[in-house]
Amino acid sequence: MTKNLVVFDKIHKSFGNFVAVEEMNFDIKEGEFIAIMGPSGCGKTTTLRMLAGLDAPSSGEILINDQVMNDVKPHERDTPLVWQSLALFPFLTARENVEFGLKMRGVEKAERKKRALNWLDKLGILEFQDRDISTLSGGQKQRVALARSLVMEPKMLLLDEPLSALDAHLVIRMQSVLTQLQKELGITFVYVTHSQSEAFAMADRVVIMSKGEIAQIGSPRDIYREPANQFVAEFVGRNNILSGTVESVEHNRAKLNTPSGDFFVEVKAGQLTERDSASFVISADLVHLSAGEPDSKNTVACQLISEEFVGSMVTLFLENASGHEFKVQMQERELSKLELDLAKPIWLSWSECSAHVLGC
Amino acid sequence: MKKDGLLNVVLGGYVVLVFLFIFAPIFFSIVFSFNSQRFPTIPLGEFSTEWYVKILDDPDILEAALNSLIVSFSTAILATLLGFCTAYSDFRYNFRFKGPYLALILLPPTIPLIIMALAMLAWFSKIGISGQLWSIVFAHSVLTAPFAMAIIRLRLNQMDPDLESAAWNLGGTEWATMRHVIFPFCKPAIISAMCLTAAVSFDEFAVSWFVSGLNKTIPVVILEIVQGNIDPQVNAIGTFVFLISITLVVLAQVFFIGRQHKKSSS
Amino acid sequence: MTKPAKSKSSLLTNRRDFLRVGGGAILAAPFINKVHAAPVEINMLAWYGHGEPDVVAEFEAANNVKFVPKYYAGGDNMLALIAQSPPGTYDIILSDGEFVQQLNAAGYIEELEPADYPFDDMLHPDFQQFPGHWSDGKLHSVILRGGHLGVSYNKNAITAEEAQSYACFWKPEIKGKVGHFDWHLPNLGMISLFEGNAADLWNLDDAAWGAVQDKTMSLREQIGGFFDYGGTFNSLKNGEMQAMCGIGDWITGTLERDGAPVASVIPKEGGIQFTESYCIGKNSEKADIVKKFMQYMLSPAGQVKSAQMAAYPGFCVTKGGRAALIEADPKEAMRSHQMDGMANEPIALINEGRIHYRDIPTQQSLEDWNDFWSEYKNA
Amino acid sequence: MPIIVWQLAFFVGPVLFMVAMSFFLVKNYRMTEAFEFVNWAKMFSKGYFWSSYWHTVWIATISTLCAMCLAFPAAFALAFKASENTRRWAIFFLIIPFFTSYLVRTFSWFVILSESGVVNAILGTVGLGPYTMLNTHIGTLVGYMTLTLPLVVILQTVTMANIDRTLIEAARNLGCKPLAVIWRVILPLSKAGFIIAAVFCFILSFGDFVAPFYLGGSQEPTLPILILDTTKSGQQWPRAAVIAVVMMATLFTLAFTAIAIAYRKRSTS
Repeated sequence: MTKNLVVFDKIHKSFGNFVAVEEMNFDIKEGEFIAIMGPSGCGKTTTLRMLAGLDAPSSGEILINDQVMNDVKPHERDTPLVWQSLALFPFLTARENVEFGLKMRGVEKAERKKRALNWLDKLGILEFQDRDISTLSGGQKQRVALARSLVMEPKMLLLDEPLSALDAHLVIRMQSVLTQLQKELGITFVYVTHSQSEAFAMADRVVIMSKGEIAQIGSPRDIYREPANQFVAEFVGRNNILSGTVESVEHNRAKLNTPSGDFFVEVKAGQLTERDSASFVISADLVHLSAGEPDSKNTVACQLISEEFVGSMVTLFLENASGHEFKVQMQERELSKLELDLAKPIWLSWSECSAHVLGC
Repeated sequence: MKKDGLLNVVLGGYVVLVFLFIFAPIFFSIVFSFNSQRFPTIPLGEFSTEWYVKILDDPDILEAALNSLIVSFSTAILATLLGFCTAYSDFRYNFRFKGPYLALILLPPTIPLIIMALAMLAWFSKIGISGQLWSIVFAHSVLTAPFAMAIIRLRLNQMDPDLESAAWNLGGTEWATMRHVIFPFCKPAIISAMCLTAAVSFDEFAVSWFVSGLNKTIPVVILEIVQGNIDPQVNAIGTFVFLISITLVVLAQVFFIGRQHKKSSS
Repeated sequence: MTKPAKSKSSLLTNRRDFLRVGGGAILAAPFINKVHAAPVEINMLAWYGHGEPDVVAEFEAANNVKFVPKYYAGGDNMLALIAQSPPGTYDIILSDGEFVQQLNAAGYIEELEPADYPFDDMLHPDFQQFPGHWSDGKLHSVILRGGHLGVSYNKNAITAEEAQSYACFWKPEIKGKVGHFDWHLPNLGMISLFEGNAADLWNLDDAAWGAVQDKTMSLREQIGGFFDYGGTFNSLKNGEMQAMCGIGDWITGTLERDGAPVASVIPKEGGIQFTESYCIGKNSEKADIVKKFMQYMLSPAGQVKSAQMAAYPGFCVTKGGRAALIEADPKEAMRSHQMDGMANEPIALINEGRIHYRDIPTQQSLEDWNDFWSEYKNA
Repeated sequence: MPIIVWQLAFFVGPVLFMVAMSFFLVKNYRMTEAFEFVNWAKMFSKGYFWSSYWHTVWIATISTLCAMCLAFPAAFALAFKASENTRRWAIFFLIIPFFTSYLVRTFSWFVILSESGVVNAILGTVGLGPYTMLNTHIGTLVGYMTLTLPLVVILQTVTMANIDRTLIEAARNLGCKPLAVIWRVILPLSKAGFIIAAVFCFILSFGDFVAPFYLGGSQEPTLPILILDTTKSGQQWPRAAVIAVVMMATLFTLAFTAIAIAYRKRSTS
């Protein structure tokens, strides 16, 4: 395993009575692309700002390269940040913006210019070097902001929802620009976002935060398939969550009584015992549909409520007799192959190994 | 529709009347400055540049003009500095007693100048700094700082608060950030503020008259001529003052409003 | 104690007042010193106009000197300015006659050599021995000029006969057209004269003071405004005011020269005189050249300059001066009645006892007069 | 904070010292520090002080009403009828007078309004006049308008120009007649701005000595003239301070009341 670049050790941060970050412990490895994700107000930006030294932790320690950073001033750190607002200096040209950090570090003029032009070139905006910031397009500004941070040749780049102001198609382009850059440079990216797709598309590891606490840390796949708790399960999207009481546990297999019926799930040894309340989650894309009642366990009869098409994918929203909502996601092509009569009841089913029991 | 058109004409005419009222005294003062009569009446006397020759020949008036320039220039710098610091601390920090603190800066214009003049001369005499050019500068800086503060504060409002953090983040110390980010950003407002405070100071007479001692400024000379040996030199001086002030206002306008206009239209 | 330029000060005075209040205030050495170079500079402290080119330019050119005037606006203003400046700041001081005594008592002025000045040539014995100019047989000041205050009026509204009495201010036709010079002393002094107090005009018992107040109040509805020097000038010139109480030839004379139909006369009840005198500042390093200047101003040529002074006129005090004025500028001499045997000839008026040197109230305090004046204005 | 020290030294210091000075005594033309109420007792017992006070309040109120009413149609036209560009230029021209000498402008009125002046010359050609305007309340008011009208027009224009146009359109759409729009929509929305304009107008008129002195002939002296008169007569600075403190108290009371009204939230009734 590569070494830890950053360590958050029992970090706590509050603004007056408001607790922004509650005792947080996690590490960032050298060279990884880590995304911090969560709904607005979950403390993700505060975490990033503490890393940059713009906010000071109320208690606990932040270590970068094994060095305690709590009292290091922002300008003494090597943690350039790409801002949500971009925060480009409107009174400077594109190139002057890129040179700014070098100027602050006392790099001499010719060298500054050389390095700035190099980065503007790398990001494909060399021709705009002498333009006023206000005359650039959103994507161009984005690249200036990136260049401005990267020209500092940092070990770690912080990004605070940098793509949130861009059009959808530009977001996809920039995502690939960012991942490529990160691979090429081999530096650590700490990327804050509220967008699941951005985080999952780019990050090696994702930190999900909720109300100032870390809800789960893991690879995008882990988080998607094995959400640690209900919050994560709900936050990452198209999941069906069922809660009930454990009736029996046999051979890593538990039977749950829920208002929608009885279901079997795979459990690890000792994870659940009888009469526990428990929830489990089935990803919407792991649910099968059939017109007649399938010959298996874990089935529910539902009525279709609505459908939603995104490109070739379709999501069906269904409801069973007890009023619980289910989501099913599949390729539109597959759906039409099933030749369902959407007006009649539809049967849902899933294999017990695709169900994932949530922690409490 | 037709009624609306008539209304517009009437309103337009009214606006012209208001402007006539406002500009009549300025216009006539320029006219009188070229009039040969010592006490201008209608009909006017002959065209004459006598009064201009007189003021340009008068070392007292030239001295006063020099004093005025020194005072208004120093005031502009001091008041703008004060205004900038207040505006910035209001923008950046939150602290207890911020209300009273801001009131301290912003209240002076609500007190009549004659009262400020009285109070300032009394106080300055008490602490032993009255009767010098600097006394006027101190007094004016207090009186005009609120204008500077207002202009600069408006400009800071337009600034992305992340800009400052961004500069720190890129290795700028607090001072470097001030110098390379805040100042450049506020530059148009700072120049406007300097022009406006200079112009206000250049025209202020009540406080100058009280605290200046023997160091007269131009408005004090005007006041003394109006009070004393009245003659159209006043108009000639007034015309000069008008030109200087107008230049300053236009500069302020070009730098502030003009700048914004360009930004918003691009 | 009426005096032109003092009156002109009206609003000005408060600045000076405060300079005095702030006793410790150090006035910067006159800033102007740096502006002019080459010639020897002579610092002059005077009423407005006395250091202007029309008076001093000729002397300056002939002697390669430069006058640096500081104008004050009242006798106590003058004292304050001297007190607040380092000794020797002012080389020449033009003072009101009655303030010389105080200048001398405070040690602000040098002793003069009587033989240097043309005392034999004075038009009136009072001018040779003016009160306060001499003490213990030593001379400290020489009188330069003077002026009289009486009825000032517009010839189109008031006839010369009517102007022979202060009663003309009550003339019904000029209701709302009578102005006051906004200072209580000359105004109340005139009313006191009108009340028949004559030589006792400043020395009023309660009854007489009450009568003066009543008489003044009866004038209130005639009054169209209260003016400082500039306002007095302007409103007489443009006809806003047809008569003015509290002034004299020092204002109407200037207007007359400009062609306005105005005049001042000393009415039968009597008038008030202001007097202006030169002193040499204590420890002046330029006493010699200042002495030369004073001799020049008392010479016939200088007296003409003084009489013709643009700021405000004043009559000549020497016989030689008067003769020179009659020759050089008969028009001004005529206008100001400075020809022997003319009606209202200033020296004759003094001899007739119709002129009273100015003073302050003796039985009341100045404050009482002031308060009454404020009430009067608000009535 | 150096700013606080600065303001304390050069703003609070003078004002407090003036308050203190109102308790000083004057002996032999010299001010001596003391704590006596004689100046207050003296001023408050004088009829002329109170008549000056009420006269000043009265004429400043008239001045405020005049300025607000005279400015409104012009501001209305500039705010709603003029283009953005015209408005910018208009405001620019309205700023100019602030930077020309008020004294010179007053002196100019002196000549314009006199009986042989411009206005009477024009009226004379149609057989009217001459009218006496100087040394009357008309003269004083003309002076006050010179001082305040540009500011009031600017403040009113800016206030009204900032009103959301859709609110006016909505009112028209709901059947509101034009005059009713002014009364029921525009004025309520401009309340704060208008009150501030009025307060400034009042403060300027209340504290100005130039207009009532030079154009009003000191007929019924206002408080600022009384201050000047008091300072020049017998070193009565403490009494001038009494007048000044009374003026400040009046203005502060007025300003705070007005601001409270301007920003009062409607109670939920």
